[in-house]
Amino acid sequence: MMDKALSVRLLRDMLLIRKVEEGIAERYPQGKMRCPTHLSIGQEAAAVAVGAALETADLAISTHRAHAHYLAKGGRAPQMLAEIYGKVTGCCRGRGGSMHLTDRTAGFVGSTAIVGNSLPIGTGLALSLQLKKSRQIAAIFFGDGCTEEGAFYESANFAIVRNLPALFVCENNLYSVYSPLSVRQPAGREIYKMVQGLGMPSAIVDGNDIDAAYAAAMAAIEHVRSGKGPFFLELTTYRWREHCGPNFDNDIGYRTEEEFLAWKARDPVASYEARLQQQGVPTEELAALHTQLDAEVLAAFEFAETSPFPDQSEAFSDVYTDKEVSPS
Amino acid sequence: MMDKALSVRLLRDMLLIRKVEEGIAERYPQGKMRCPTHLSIGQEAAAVAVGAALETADLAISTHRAHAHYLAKGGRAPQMLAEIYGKVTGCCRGRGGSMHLTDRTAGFVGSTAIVGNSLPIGTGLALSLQLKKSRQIAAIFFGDGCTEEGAFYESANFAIVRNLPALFVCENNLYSVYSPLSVRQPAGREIYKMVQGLGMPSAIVDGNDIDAAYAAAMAAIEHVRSGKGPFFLELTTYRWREHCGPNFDNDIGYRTEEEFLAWKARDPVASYEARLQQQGVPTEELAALHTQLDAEVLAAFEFAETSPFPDQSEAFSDVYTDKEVSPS
Amino acid sequence: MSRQITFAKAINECLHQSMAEDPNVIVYGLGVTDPKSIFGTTAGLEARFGKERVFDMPTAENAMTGVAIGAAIEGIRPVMVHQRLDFFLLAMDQLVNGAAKWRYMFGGQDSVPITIRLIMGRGWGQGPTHSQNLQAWFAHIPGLKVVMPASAEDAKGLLAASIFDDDPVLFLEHRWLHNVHGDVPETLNRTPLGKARLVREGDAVTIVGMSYMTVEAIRAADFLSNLGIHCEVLDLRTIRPLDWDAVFASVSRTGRLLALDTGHATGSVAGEIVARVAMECWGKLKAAPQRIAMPDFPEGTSPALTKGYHPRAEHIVDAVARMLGRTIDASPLGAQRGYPHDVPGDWFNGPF
Amino acid sequence: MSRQITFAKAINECLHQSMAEDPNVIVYGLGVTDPKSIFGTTAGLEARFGKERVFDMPTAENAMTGVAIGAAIEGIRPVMVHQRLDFFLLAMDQLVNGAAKWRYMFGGQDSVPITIRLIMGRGWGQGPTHSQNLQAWFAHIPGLKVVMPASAEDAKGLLAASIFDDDPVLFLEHRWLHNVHGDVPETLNRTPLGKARLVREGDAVTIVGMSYMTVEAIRAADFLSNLGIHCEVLDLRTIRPLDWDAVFASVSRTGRLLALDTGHATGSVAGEIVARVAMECWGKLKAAPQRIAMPDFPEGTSPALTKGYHPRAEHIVDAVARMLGRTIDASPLGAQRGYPHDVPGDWFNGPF
Ligand SMILES: Cc1ncc(C[n+]2csc(CCOP(=O)(O)OP(=O)(O)O)c2C)c(N)n1
Ligand SMILES: Cc1ncc(C[n+]2csc(CCOP(=O)(O)OP(=O)(O)O)c2C)c(N)n1
Ligand SMILES: [Mg+2]
Ligand SMILES: [Mg+2]
Repeated sequence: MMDKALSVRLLRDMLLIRKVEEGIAERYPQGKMRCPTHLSIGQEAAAVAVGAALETADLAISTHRAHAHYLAKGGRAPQMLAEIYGKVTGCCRGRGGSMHLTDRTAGFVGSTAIVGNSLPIGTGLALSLQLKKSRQIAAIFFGDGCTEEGAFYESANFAIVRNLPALFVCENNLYSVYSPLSVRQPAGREIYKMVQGLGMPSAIVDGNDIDAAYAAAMAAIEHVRSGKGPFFLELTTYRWREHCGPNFDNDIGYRTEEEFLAWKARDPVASYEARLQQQGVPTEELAALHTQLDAEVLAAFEFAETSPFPDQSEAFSDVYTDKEVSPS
Repeated sequence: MMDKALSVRLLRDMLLIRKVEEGIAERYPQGKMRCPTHLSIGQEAAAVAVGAALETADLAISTHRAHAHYLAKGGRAPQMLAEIYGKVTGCCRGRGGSMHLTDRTAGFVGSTAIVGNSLPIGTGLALSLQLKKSRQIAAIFFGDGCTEEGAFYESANFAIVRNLPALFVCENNLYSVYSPLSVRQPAGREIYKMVQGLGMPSAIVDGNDIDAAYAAAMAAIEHVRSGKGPFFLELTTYRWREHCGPNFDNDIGYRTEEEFLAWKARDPVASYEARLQQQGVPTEELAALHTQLDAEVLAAFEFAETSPFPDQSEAFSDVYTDKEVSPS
Repeated sequence: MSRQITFAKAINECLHQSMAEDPNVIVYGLGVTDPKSIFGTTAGLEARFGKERVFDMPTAENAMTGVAIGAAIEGIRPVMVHQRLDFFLLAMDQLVNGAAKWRYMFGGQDSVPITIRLIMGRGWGQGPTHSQNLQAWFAHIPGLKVVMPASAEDAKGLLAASIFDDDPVLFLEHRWLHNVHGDVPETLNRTPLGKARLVREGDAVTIVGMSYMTVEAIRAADFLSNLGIHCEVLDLRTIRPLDWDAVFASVSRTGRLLALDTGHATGSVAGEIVARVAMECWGKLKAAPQRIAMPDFPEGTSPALTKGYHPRAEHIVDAVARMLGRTIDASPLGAQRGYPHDVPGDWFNGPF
Repeated sequence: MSRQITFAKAINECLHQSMAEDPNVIVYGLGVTDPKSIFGTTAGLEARFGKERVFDMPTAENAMTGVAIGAAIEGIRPVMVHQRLDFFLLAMDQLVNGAAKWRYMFGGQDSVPITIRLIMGRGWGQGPTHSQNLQAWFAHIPGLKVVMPASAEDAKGLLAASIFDDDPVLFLEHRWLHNVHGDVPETLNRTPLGKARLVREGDAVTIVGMSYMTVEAIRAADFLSNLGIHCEVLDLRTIRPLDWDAVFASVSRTGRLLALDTGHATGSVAGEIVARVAMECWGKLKAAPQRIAMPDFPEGTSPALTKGYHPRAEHIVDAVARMLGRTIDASPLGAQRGYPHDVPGDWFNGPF
């Protein structure tokens, strides 16, 4: 067993994500969260492994599916939920919604909604850190589909050429929306090996096994932080629910119920909780953790639901930094 | 020695390119060829190896540096020169200039002036051939710099996924304008190996050795034509003159005179001519070839110089196929 | 024969019939073969026409546009689709340096008959990068054609014309139109590109609309009509080529122009229309020409931010009233709508 | 103190001084460190400021734009340069979905202080894809600033303002201006973005220019001045923000507008200016507003095709004459030019 405090922290972070997202799934049909929302349920270990291995001062950036990365990096749940509810207390004051999260206090710089779009930006974060001779690194979270964009290739190439402190974190969940890898990438491709071919060291790890993933993330981060340049970490995992929205959709035909069940049996959160229990973490401690997190999550939803909406005038500001500039 | 007729044909094609381009270099300072012009002098073998190995019905597409590819594929020299002179008899009626060449009778579809731009288009040509169940293939010529564009990566990926009959022909001449590989690509990268990592079979060959290059091209084309999918052929070579324009520029500081001289000593054309002579091709036959080509090239320049310019009204047509459509 | 079907169904039908008519028509794009089939518009195509002609693709918008160009040069008629216009920004090199210029640049010998379907989102949290209406960009580029249907019938007829047009066509589908019903002929007819549709006749003001703004224009015109104010509503259908003759003729009759746009005001197509009318119909104008377009701000995600953001029929009525120097209470128009401001109707419940 | 230097030299000087002033300023782009140093504009930077702050890059325009955004968010002020605007079409996703919207989209907390220098070619065989002037695109996007200097002095002052501006700025350099000389202050002053420059005062017609078209406007105005016709020439300097107050004020004085543009007419910035003036200055206009811009065709490569393609001072004189109902022979203007039509002057002998 790893250090117990660490293990409990990892479990806690995964549980927080799970509970927040189950909370979203439960409430989404109420129609109060009016924005496209991509849940990471089933993928929590990948996010937490990297998020926990990073330091708070490290920077991170992500994609449309960013809740888990934001929370794992230390982003505040109430502000995230308020954002999804479109409230002025949201991390973007309601301007961005679920796909645009930011918490600068936690080093979570942002997430964007265009596939591949945040990869060059994350690479630029790394460039700024290098220029400032900082020991911080920049972590760039993305999915398997992102690696099909030219932006990925160009970012990776530049990061290698300039030896940037960038950690590329690829969560391979086998699908891009409803499209399997087979219609998008060469048969038999192993993404992390392809990246080695580009000249970037890489590794692959079971993204549903938090201990293994955390160890891999620590090694990857150590590589990057020590000035050896960028590193690519692929984490295999699986999204349980539909691409966008709260439902299960194994019935609509793009994947099988069996495939889903096989992955669900490898629930990264429940399996880890069971492992910790086995390894001697007292049941009461775990129960207390649940109670505490449930309260925290409930309070976060409460915050989001009761926060005010932005004033309509907020639709018409902040396009330019200089307030004097007339936007038209 | 290869088949003699073939060898003489290869020499002839290289000599034609060399003579045409030396002719351009000589006349360029007169200011009558008023468009950016990128010469391939020093790189003829790479173009001819592939051009000669392709069938006329095969399609080809290229970049800003396209003269050699156009001629090697069988494009007509007079129409190319007329295009460079901006004449209405040019292959694009003067609209495109040196960077936009086309000769559909020779299967040379086009060349474009934006780095990487013609790669996806060539991939689309291959898609059309596959859809038509044709035995033709599409050859895509480009430089080492092009492989830095996301468009290259995306094209290669799609060509592999759909098993397209596309031959990717990369002339690695070490530079992109005045930029050496070191500021653009990871140290130690071997482009053809990187491409294998993407999942496309590839090979590398000395692009200044026409026999070796031709054999490699034949093997690559056989692979593609037989339905095994795309292939990537890297040819190492060197451009003698400045990136754009007629002059030598080893003095300006981005590369050394020694480097240039070492490559010049490996002149693909002169060395091949010497080899053929050694191998018994009669001196008179070679002399006759020169005489004939000189006359051909002179006639081509004559054609270009004496052809009329397009009427000014041609600036204002052909934006839409449908002549009824008002363009504004 | 015609019957009532939706805009989305009309597109689907057009694709089926076009593919049946011409074996060179192919359809591809992210999700065209998935269970959601691009809001139903590509349903059944793969099953009927096979995996060679109908296929999903890598997330690689730039190269896949070039692939369409290359195939088109060699006789294929690709129809590519993007679930949001915003994604297509990755492909501007291929579109503008390639497709738009190919024919001109190579001396007029090859055509590039591609059709690119772009869906434009609005409301319900689409937010800054899933809601852009950049038709002004495309309309600025010589060599491109830009189609913006407003009705189910036009969706079918204009898409057919686009697919069989020999030049690159951007076919812009407003997401708020996919469920609009209309009389659509069962046969595959090609509605000519470049001919506007006179939707309402009138003498008061010429209202020029496109895509979803035509729907709002009709609501406004019908409301005004009940008050005895008859506006002419012209649905542009295509914004390049744009039917200037129809615009000028109408303005010559009414003496007043109100140009609508689904895009940001500054640099909008509506602005171009105002400019041309000012330049060409100077002597005929009785009042300053006007336009109504989206604000010069991104669309926010929160419903609170879209509430006052999009101009609607009420604003059109207000503008017409101002141009005529009258006072009209347009508020009943807003009150009529029985669903939230951020959806096109009851049928839409997110997420895309 | 000021002295005569070229536009290109002014840019170089501005980069040197800006980098010296602020260690967060970095400069990169294809060729910035090569012997030609982007027409001399980046000369000496690498030697003086080092390889970390001044560097060449892979041919990867899209990602490299995102790199600038990321660095800018974290306090760097990147200056990126492209030898042709046309190459930058690869980066529209990063520009429009990223840079332009970042501040708005993330609730106003982070700024993106990037400056992107784009050079626009013309004539001497630049052809369809090395000659585009797409300022209308950029000016249509909320969140972007668009700068188009016309003089050496402004090249320096506006570039300084751009670099130290906290928002994304597109700095458009017309290739025909790089050798223009002007009085340029030695010190680094920031010329405010959004303030037009009154270049000639007059009462006949307001001529609004930008970038190279201001040069032609001045030629025309001076020619007309000799005939007793005094036009007001307004150099916009920046087209977003655009100094509407100055435009409206001038048109209010003259009652006549001639808007010039270096881009294609349809959907041009000049069109937007015509539209706004028609909407806002209706009562002040004495004649239909007019515009002169590039034709709605790509620029051909052959000198024969560019001969009648670009509007010049003669055409401005003709338009002014028409607006005033006079007949003026503008041909002396053409005859004055002692060099071919496809170059800006004797100094230019290709290829770029
Ligand atoms: C450029 C672009 N193309 C398409 C989309 C639509 N889209 C949104 S999410 C997504 C899937 C991306 O898959 P992946 O990167 O594997 O992430 P996952 O959803 O599996 O986490 C797609 C295609 C988009 N947002 N941007
Ligand atoms: C997108 C784009 N970026 C930059 C340029 C400028 N440019 C023209 S040719 C060239 C060099 C390309 O190098 P490579 O592909 O190796 O071809 P080579 O010139 O060596 O044959 C560059 C950068 C361009 N035309 N297009
Ligand atoms: Mg995925
Ligand atoms: Mg090269």
